[in-house]
Amino acid sequence: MTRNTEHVSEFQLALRSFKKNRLAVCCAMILFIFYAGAIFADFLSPYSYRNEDRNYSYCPPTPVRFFDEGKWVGPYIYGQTLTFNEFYRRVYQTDTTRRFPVRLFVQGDEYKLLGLIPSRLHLVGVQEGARLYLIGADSRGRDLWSRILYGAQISLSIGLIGVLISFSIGLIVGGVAGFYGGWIDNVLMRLCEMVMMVPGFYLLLALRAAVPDDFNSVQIYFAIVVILSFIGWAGLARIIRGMCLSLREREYVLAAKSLGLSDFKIILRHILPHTVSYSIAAVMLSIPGYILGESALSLIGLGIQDPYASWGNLLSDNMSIVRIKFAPWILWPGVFIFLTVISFNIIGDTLRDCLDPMMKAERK
Amino acid sequence: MNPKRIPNQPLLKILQIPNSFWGSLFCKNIIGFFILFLSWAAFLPLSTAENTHPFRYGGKLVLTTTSDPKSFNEIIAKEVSTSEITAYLFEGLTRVNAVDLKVEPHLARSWKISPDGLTWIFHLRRDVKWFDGFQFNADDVVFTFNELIYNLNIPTSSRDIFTINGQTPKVEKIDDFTVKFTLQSKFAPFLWVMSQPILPKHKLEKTVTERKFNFTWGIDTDPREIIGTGPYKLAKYVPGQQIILERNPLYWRKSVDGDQLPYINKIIYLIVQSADVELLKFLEGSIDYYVLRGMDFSLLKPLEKNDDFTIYDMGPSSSSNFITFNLNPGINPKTNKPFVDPIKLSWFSKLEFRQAVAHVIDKQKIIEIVKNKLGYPQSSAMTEGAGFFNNTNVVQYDYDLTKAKELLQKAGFIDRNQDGILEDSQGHDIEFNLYTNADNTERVDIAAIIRHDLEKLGMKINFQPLEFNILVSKLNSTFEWEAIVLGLTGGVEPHFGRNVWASTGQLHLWYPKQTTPATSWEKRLDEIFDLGVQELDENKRKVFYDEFQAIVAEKLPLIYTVLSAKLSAVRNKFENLNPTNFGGVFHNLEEIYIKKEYR
Amino acid sequence: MGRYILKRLLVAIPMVLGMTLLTFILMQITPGNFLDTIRMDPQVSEETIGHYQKMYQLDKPMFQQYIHWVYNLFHLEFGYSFYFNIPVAKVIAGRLFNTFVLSLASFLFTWMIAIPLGIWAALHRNRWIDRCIQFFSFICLSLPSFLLALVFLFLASQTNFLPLGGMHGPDFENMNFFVRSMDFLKHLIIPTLALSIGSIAALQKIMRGNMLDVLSQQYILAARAKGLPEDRVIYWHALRNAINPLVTLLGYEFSGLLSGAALIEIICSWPGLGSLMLTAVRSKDIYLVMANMLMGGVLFIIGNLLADVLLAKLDPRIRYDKKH
Amino acid sequence: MQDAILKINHLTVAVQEFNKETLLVNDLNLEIPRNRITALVGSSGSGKTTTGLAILRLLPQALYMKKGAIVWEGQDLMNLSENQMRLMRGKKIGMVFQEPLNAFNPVFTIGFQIGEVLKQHTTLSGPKINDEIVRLLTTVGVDDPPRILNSYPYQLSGGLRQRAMIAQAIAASPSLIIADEPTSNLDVTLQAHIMELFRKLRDELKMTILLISHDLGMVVHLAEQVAILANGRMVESGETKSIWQHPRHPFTQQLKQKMVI
Repeated sequence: MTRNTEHVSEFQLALRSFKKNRLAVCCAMILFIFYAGAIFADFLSPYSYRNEDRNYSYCPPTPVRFFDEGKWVGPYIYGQTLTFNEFYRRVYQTDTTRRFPVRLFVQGDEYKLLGLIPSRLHLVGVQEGARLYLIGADSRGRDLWSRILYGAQISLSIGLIGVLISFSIGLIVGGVAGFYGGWIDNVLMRLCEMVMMVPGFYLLLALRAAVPDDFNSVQIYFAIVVILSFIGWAGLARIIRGMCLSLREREYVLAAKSLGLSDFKIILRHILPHTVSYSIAAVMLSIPGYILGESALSLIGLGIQDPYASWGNLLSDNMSIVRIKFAPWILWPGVFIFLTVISFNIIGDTLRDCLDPMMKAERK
Repeated sequence: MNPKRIPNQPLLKILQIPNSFWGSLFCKNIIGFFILFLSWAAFLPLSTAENTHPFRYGGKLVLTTTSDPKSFNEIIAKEVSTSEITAYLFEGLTRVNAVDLKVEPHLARSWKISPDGLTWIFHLRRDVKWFDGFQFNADDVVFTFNELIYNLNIPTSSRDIFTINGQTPKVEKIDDFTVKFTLQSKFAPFLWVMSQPILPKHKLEKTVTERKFNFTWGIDTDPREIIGTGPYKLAKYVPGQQIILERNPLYWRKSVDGDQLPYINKIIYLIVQSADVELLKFLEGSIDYYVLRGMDFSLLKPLEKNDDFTIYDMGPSSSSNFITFNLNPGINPKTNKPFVDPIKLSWFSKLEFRQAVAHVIDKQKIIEIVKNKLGYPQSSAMTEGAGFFNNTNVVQYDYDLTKAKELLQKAGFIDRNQDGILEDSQGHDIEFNLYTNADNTERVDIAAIIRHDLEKLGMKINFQPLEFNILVSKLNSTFEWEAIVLGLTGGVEPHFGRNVWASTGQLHLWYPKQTTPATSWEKRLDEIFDLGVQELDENKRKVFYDEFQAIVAEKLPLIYTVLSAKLSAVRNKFENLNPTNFGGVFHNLEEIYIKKEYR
Repeated sequence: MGRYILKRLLVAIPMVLGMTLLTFILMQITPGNFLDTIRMDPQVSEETIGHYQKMYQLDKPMFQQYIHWVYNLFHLEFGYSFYFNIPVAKVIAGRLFNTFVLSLASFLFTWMIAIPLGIWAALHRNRWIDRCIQFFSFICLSLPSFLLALVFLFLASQTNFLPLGGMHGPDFENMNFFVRSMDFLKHLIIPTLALSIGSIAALQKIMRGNMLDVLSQQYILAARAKGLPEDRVIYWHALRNAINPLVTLLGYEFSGLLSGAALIEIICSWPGLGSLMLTAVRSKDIYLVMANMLMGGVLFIIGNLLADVLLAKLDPRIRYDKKH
Repeated sequence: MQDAILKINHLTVAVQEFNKETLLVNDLNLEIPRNRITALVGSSGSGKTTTGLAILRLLPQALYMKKGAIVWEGQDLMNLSENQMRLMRGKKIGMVFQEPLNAFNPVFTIGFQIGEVLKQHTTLSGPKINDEIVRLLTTVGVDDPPRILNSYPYQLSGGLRQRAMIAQAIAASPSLIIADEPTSNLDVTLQAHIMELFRKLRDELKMTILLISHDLGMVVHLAEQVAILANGRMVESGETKSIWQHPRHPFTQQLKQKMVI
């Protein structure tokens, strides 16, 4: 896509002012770490997301010790057994008779790294006989830390793919409506209004219920992404259409028309690039909507199904005050959701401020 | 079978008022009220003449429900949210005593049965009045049956209960207070089903003639229009918030020591959809009763003393959880493909396969993990709560992986290529789908534990929790499923399970609506259910139903897992409480009164 | 202007009907229907389910049911709710006021705090107070509202200062009017807070952005050059222009007035249309869902129309009679 | 030199960008004679508009006065309190902007915006204000004042808007008018009219005008005195005729050629 050089330098300018904002940079770091964690989830997590052991249900985080009577022995943990006190509350007794060393690069559950390379290598692990729970276990004794890493694969990608779909639809519909105007514009805009008219949540429910029942969990995942993006595109289309309407009268667009370029090329090459600055900021600000959308769906049981993990269904499985009182570590997925959402918000906002001058140039 | 903690109320215990009680806001109102009450009682003459214990009257009971009632029309609406309320408003000719599970007289003073067991004569009480003062008599009974229950353009499940192999009993009025029921075939649980509530003829006759009955007594009706004979009448319904019931001053029943019942003035049902909010309300003291989930026990038990409430354990609940395999050999007419892959059908039909699965269900561990140790293993079809008809000596399957492997080996399921997955004699890997309903988190956990153990056995399971609607359409219309973990609400009267156990029943889950019984033991079950219902002698009936439970335990069409414990926490403000497994805590609500200091 | 409004309304009718058709098709093609729960009750026989089917006209082909519904629509007959067996209009009427009050409360609470906060933040741009408002609003923006509601309820239970959900105290009918309204307001606090915190943060950010945009315009400099006092420059010249883009938001908020927030209503057991709609959609109570969608659609049209008319009043540059 | 209404001594204005300070106006000294038109000419970015804004103490936030004084009738404006300075704006010094469409508030009528100045700085009220606005509009050559009075800025043509802007500037009969490129957005014929209007303001209303422009040729017929600015420094100043006949500074010659072609 050819873009006039003057434009590129503005991006560099925007990048420079983005770097100036320390808060935005540290949010970018957080997101980078999360996405890296998601990609290498299989390797980083001590157990696979399906590995369960019912003798460790709601087992608290296992304390990792380094010293044994003052001597440095290297990281190790003790075995734990589940007992119930007189109020039938889970109490874990640690038997200090045997030590289980915590080793790095251990052979563990089998997986396919990035879906391609089969391997059994895990960053950290403990051999049989004891279970290492860095931040505790869920009701079926599955390691919450591993499931958060796997959940990141779903929750973080839902946002990206969803935004990709809804923005491509939004840009095309907005571009076409803005460029052609007339009855096409009218029809497309009424269609947008129709989609915006339905309260998002109920459209979500109705569409989710329309998903055929024999879908396996990955298909359900894509169905949820498509549904969430189906709700998102209408708002964007209207704004892009507004911008295109004003861009259409620009001289260079008329010049391009006179040169006989096809309408579609004109839209793609000359009009839409100018909406890029607005779109980048809008993209960042709408990703949280998808992540929160997925967790709302999980709360009412329509999100990602067991045994797969997503931050939404991890949080909503235990959304009860009694659980939180006795096993507070199950709130960790909520913390990760919050950090991701706030990072996207801050980055999106800073981007909008940095790209502002360019947008003003667009708008004049 | 009585619960562990019947509260003995020595006088001393009443005076032991816990200290946190004094500080709470609740108590400040009570002291103010108490002084007011003393001054009031001193001057006012007693309201009704012959009450011997005036101080027992008054006070209110605050309960919760999760959803709005569907309507107040007991014939049309049978959901729990509705029947919970209509149970106070309407009464039947007979009533089941919740303590000894025997049928006892209610609106009918007494009854007589003809020698051939087909004709029943009921003598009605003469002292029963409707809320609006009209006299209750035989016309109301005849109207309820002939005009409402047997009326074909009123869809009601009551008609199914009274349809005994295709015919409904004839109902005739002998005189104002006597009614004759003539059956075409003997029906043992007849007295049991005669607890069917009777509705007022003078109030509803017009709506039936104008064909408007299906839409009468909906939630938009003025509470004063709802007329019944029960201990409480409807005072106010605020959509989405609360239902208030008031004491029926004309109620006919007297207590053992001559008091006009009921004692409690007002019952308030708060509509609270979130279980957590309900728990917080109970801890805060604004509601008097809370049904415990498994995990709540460890939170509430320590607070029992200073928060002034008691937790009653009423034994196992009657709603079962089981795993069942699809044995339906039929062909799907739309796709003319078999409902179940014939190879898998051959596995599921082998008894050893099902027995092996039964041995893999670790009931103790499930109770511990899923029910927080508050649950009971289930092995026979009639639960312990069914009392008389519960047959305990049926085949038991203890958790034993090696025994399970032996059974599978005997049936030809061996892991020939050592890939960790068993193959059948033709060499197909044992792999099937396992479904359950996603919204019941406890059942999802049970299914996951079973799946984990089956995989240890060498079977590959695709576990998939589904939306409830989708699951039901698979069970009832498409029949395309292989294994399902599901549950059904049990009961005390075995005949009510006929739709599940008779081969023609539409809830005969593993192979519903069979034209002819597919197996010999299903044929035997049909006979048992036909004979059992005719046998009027309780002990002879028990022989039939014991055999039924033995067959089910042996042939394992449904492989039972665990039952949860019925636990409720009740504020220490009531006297005469007598919690039972069948009736729960407030089955004798008319006789329960509130201690003075709590009113 | 009148001609424009008429044209907009005429266009709206096919749109609203199109939307209800979309919902109707979605409800019908999905597996399972209202009678599933009854099917699972062991004591209900096949032909009784057939009777229920006939009573709810579920046995008729899909399009006939829709045409029948639209035909009734013109007689202002919205059909019967399967669950409640009474006209759908009555079911909705019972809860309309509750959702209206909650949405109105959260709307007023949001706008009355977000607008001044936005202006104030814009005027003190990049000072520490502005930075801390921005950071705090990021946090509020990222907290899911259902989590907030649960936290508030938990705090309320510990401090029993605020009631735990619901709309009234237990025996509210024998309170006098004043005590009853105080009690009602106390119940209103938690759901309103949970609903508004997120939108306050969002609206404040928009207001601040608009205000900064306007303050950098030439006519503000000109107003100062005319020697006008600072307050007049800010609250007359700047604010008058910064408010305009928010009017379209006003239209959108108006349409949300009656759709209610399902999750908050469930958690705070607030008997509104949101929770009613959620159970209706899940139990496939078709005509109750359709009526709700219809009302949501009509309000959306009216809301946007009002916003456009108001915008034309506020901003003379926008004229609707001439072609765009 | 007749007595000067305004003396600018060593005016220096700077801006802080990426921890680097750049000077927009560097040590400017200028005296504006009473009842004369003084032209401040320079290419864009030469600091001429900044000087105008500095006089009214309306510099944008990022800019600040490093040093220098602006003496008005013997008093340094820098020492005035914000309130005292505010009273000066509009009453003593009026300003005309380059692009009237942006300088008028789009949502208020012309009448309202001019009326504001009168309400603020004069004791007129009620119908008298309207009459005064009509009078002002006629003085600036508007032929149908009542229509203009009730119309919005976007409804007027470029020329009319500029005349309304000038009417607003002279509403409180200030002594000095600062006109920042008043004509650069207009076509040639309108430019002549506006120039004619400024001449009328000087001669009939005895006003002093500081004319900021980049077009030397246009101001040469009007301004008695001219000062040439190049990137913040004053390179040349004096009588217009002497500067025009033999410009000393190469930059001024350049400006002259540009005008000739």
